[in-house]
Amino acid sequence: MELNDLYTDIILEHSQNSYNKKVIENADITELGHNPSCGDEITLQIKFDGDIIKNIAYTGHGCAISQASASIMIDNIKGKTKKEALDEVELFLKMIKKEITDDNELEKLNDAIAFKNISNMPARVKCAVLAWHTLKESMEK
Amino acid sequence: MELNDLYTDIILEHSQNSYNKKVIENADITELGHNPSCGDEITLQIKFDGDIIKNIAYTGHGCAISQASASIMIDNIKGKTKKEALDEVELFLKMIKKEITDDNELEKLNDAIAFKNISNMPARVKCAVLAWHTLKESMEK
Amino acid sequence: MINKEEIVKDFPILDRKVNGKKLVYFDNAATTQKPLSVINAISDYYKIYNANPHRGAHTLSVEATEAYEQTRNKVAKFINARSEQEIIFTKNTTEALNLVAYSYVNNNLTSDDEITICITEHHSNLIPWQQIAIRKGAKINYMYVDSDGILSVDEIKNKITDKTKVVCIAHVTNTFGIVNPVEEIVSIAHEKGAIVVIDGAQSTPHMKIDVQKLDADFFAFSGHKMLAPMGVGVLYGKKELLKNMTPFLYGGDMIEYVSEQTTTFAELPFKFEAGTQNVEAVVGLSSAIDYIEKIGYEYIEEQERELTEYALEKLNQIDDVIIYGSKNIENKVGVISFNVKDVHPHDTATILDRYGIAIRSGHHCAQPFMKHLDLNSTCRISFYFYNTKEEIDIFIDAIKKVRGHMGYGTK
Amino acid sequence: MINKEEIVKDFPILDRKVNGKKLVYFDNAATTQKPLSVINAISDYYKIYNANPHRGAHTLSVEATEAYEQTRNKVAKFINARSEQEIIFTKNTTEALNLVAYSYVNNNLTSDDEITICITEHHSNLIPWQQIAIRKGAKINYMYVDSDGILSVDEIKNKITDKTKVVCIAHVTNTFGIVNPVEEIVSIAHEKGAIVVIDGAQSTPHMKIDVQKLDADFFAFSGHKMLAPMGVGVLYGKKELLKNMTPFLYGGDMIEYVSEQTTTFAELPFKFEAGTQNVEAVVGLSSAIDYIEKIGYEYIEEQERELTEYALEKLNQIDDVIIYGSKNIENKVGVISFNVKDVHPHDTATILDRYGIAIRSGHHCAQPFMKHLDLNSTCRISFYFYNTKEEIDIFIDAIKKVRGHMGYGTK
Ligand SMILES: Cc1ncc(COP(=O)(O)O)c(C=O)c1O
Ligand SMILES: Cc1ncc(COP(=O)(O)O)c(C=O)c1O
Repeated sequence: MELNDLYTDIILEHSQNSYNKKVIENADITELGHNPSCGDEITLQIKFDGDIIKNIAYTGHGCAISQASASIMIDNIKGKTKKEALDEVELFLKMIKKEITDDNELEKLNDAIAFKNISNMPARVKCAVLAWHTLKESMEK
Repeated sequence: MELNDLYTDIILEHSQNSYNKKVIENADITELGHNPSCGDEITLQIKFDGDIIKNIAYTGHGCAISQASASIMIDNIKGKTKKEALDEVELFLKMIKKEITDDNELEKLNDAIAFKNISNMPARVKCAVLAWHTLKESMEK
Repeated sequence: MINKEEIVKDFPILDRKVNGKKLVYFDNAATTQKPLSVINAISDYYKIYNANPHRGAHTLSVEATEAYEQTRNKVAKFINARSEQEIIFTKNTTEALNLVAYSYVNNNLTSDDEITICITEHHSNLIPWQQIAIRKGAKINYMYVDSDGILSVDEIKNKITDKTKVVCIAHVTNTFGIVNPVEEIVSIAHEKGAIVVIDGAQSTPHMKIDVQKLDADFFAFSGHKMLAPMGVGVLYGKKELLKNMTPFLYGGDMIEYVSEQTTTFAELPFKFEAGTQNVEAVVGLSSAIDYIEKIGYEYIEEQERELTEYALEKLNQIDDVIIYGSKNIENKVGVISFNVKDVHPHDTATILDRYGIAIRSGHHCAQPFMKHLDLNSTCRISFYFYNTKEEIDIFIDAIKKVRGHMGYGTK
Repeated sequence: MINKEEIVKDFPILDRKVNGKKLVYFDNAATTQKPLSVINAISDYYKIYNANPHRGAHTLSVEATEAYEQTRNKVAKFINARSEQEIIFTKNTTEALNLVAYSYVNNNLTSDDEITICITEHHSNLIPWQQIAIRKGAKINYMYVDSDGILSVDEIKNKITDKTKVVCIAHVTNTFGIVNPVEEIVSIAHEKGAIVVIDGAQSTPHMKIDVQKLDADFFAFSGHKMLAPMGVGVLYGKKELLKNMTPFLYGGDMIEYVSEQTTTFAELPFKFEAGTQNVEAVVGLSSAIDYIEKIGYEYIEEQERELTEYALEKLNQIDDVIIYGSKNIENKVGVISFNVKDVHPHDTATILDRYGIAIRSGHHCAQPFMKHLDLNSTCRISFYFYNTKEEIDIFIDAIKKVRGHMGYGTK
């Protein structure tokens, strides 16, 4: 994997000063996710409107991969229902594990397809999935 | 080292039904010595007449080397003074460690010279010195 | 068909001369020899991808981590654990058993409770429980065996009581090679609400292990007794139990958050693996498992049965040899304890060594068992699949000369 | 004069390509690479004399025992212990420190007592003491350092009190490579009647250790950080202390007499070595010490000083690199912590890895210290004598490209 395929423009853009990195007032859910081995931390905040994810944002610190992944995930699921969001998390995790490789199926992941080949960099897989796991945990509670 | 040089006639004789293997009534000292790693045990009993080792015997169990060494030691020191006995123990240990190799010096060890080359069999050194260490411990108390 | 000559060639040490004679290695219960594939796996590790695992983003560290974690996975499958989270790497069986004593029993035993163990246990599966019983003021119950080393179901039922919290038992004994009725023990113990710790040091090298079928709560074994390098052991534990246990060794890599006054710990299995782990030995264990799976347990069991039958038959024909323990081959691995009449086992071992034959003599780390059978010390031979009948012939010839060397009859 | 090219050739892994580039290994504080002589010592062990030590009368066992015990002797001389009875083999530094916690501190600490440690400690020299303090209800006192990582004598005097029973301190820190004033700490601690545990994991590979001169009560280090195989560590302890300690791991080989209800334990050092020991790794440690003594600490220190000076100078010239910790070369080994501005250390490590360069990133198992300095994560390079200035040049070139890859300035 070349560095340019890892640190793509999309990933770099989302990792630097993302508009999704902020605090939400009166959030319904606040969930902390972290990778103890490397110290990355992400706090997701979600505000619902009924079953719809009305607003979602993150704070925290970590590498470009974990930060960009959080921001791209937020773009993807904002405005969706819980069920739709969880389906998308599953799809993302299956892409990472190479259980789904068909581009047509992956299309709905939009920019998150940028992480498709992260399994070629085993040390960074944890960074890419941090936000998605955190979202899943927060909704399954 | 050939087996015949280890299991010499002298050693075999002393190791089988030695006349020194018995219990002494009213012993002044009873001292247990053992090799935990192999389970050999020897109990020395000594009866003094003033400073003189009037009677000494052993009981216990162990390999031919440890049994013969005990019996030969007893032959050597019976009737000697404490000091003479301890000197002989030192001489014996120095022979084992190859610190003294001169046959003239070693002459007074009599039959115990049979153990001279035991250091060529590191696994058996502990067996050869058990009785002598036990004697030393008993007298230094 | 597997070719024995080819197998023997896989083990470089078997080519060695000892005292001018070809080495006959019959001390496999103490530690086994290593095939070239394992030795090369170690060298390759240090020549190609040695690094501290779990800690680095760099390639060597990633490769070392993968090799380490893939072996965990392989071990889980090898003993049929539900999940690789149930596999903890230790330095040997002894550490694995002590981990259970410190991290489980220490927190789950009161002075009203009892620990039940068998009198045949190896010191490593005896002293940890004895000492914790002393510390807690709890009672330690011994299950006794008959003179053949056989443990009866009645004895098991008598000694596992309503107060028993922990039962510790060797799957196979290291003295006589007896296969204990562990499935019965587990079912009786579980009925009484006790957990069972199985010491698999002498079974795992010789028979297919299925921890789920055994329903073991904990199961421990050592790599070095099954072709792997020294320095790696395995503790299997049921996830529910491991999860609730306090850590054992504290240090790097087993943590989540550390602050000045408190620490939270990592998930299973990392919670129990503190400090730099022995990746080399784990890599070697992986290669050892490959070797065992290549030749298969069927071959291993068949070879050992043949060797044991042959050796028992030949030894039986010598008047001055006393064999200890059950001779029932159905219930036994390739371990035989014996003595030569009038000759102390250390002398027998020394004499055999002069003929190039490596056997074990002594109390075999089982003093209470020896006392129970009124034995001081015995000789022990133990086979692995690479041993041959020709080696047994050499051994039998030498055994016949032992008494002669000790001055009985002619030399 | 020692030829650097020859030395580099001794380490087969340094010939390896990573991502198409020559490997530049700057993660030596995590673990060092191994010379061929050590790798061969391991192979030879398994090819020629592998056996369970201390247990057999046969030749292989005698040879394994001799190799093991001669290494103990060599280690005692290497760190100038009074006697080889003061040398205990463990699996790593972490186990050595836990041994002291379980077997000494556990029996010598009450809720009135205090343990003093430094905020810079590696988790392995922090959590064992923190957890035992929690268990005992004792207080744990932190000595703080300045932003350069330097511990002042005033701070030492303030934090070692009349209540302090144990002081734990790294000889050299793994984050900034600072040499702590251990002799001062020992003398202040001893005045107050406290014992001192020195974590020598990061000092022993780089400087001549004299435990008598340090007057350390306990001193621990790992083989794998000084050319030796994984799986062996050393705990040095003063004989008077070790003698009175309870054992740690219970099992085979550490006993005298075992009966059903009680056990008496073996003499030092065997009391602390339960189960089958890792003879292979000990044999490798012996070969590693030979290598170090052959090239000499003078050469090691000189090389590391030159490399560190050179790297600091070059890094200093790059505007976007922030260097942490004291740059005073007199007080420091070859460890440099830094960050590239705006770039997370993991990204820096990943980018450098693409250039074949292995560095470490993260909290370096020192979370409380990172918090103390308000750092989340840093990059760390650490040298050993086989590193070269050419490697530093490659590293510096790559560092200059890091920000470009992350979209700052031109790629
Ligand atoms: C200062 C320090 N102490 C202790 C340790 C722990 O050593 P090990 O992981 O070999 O147990 C390390 C290395 O990881 C260290 O750098
Ligand atoms: C039955 C049994 N349990 C436990 C052990 C201890 O294994 P290790 O010495 O590898 O810790 C052994 C071997 O020595 C054994 O035979």
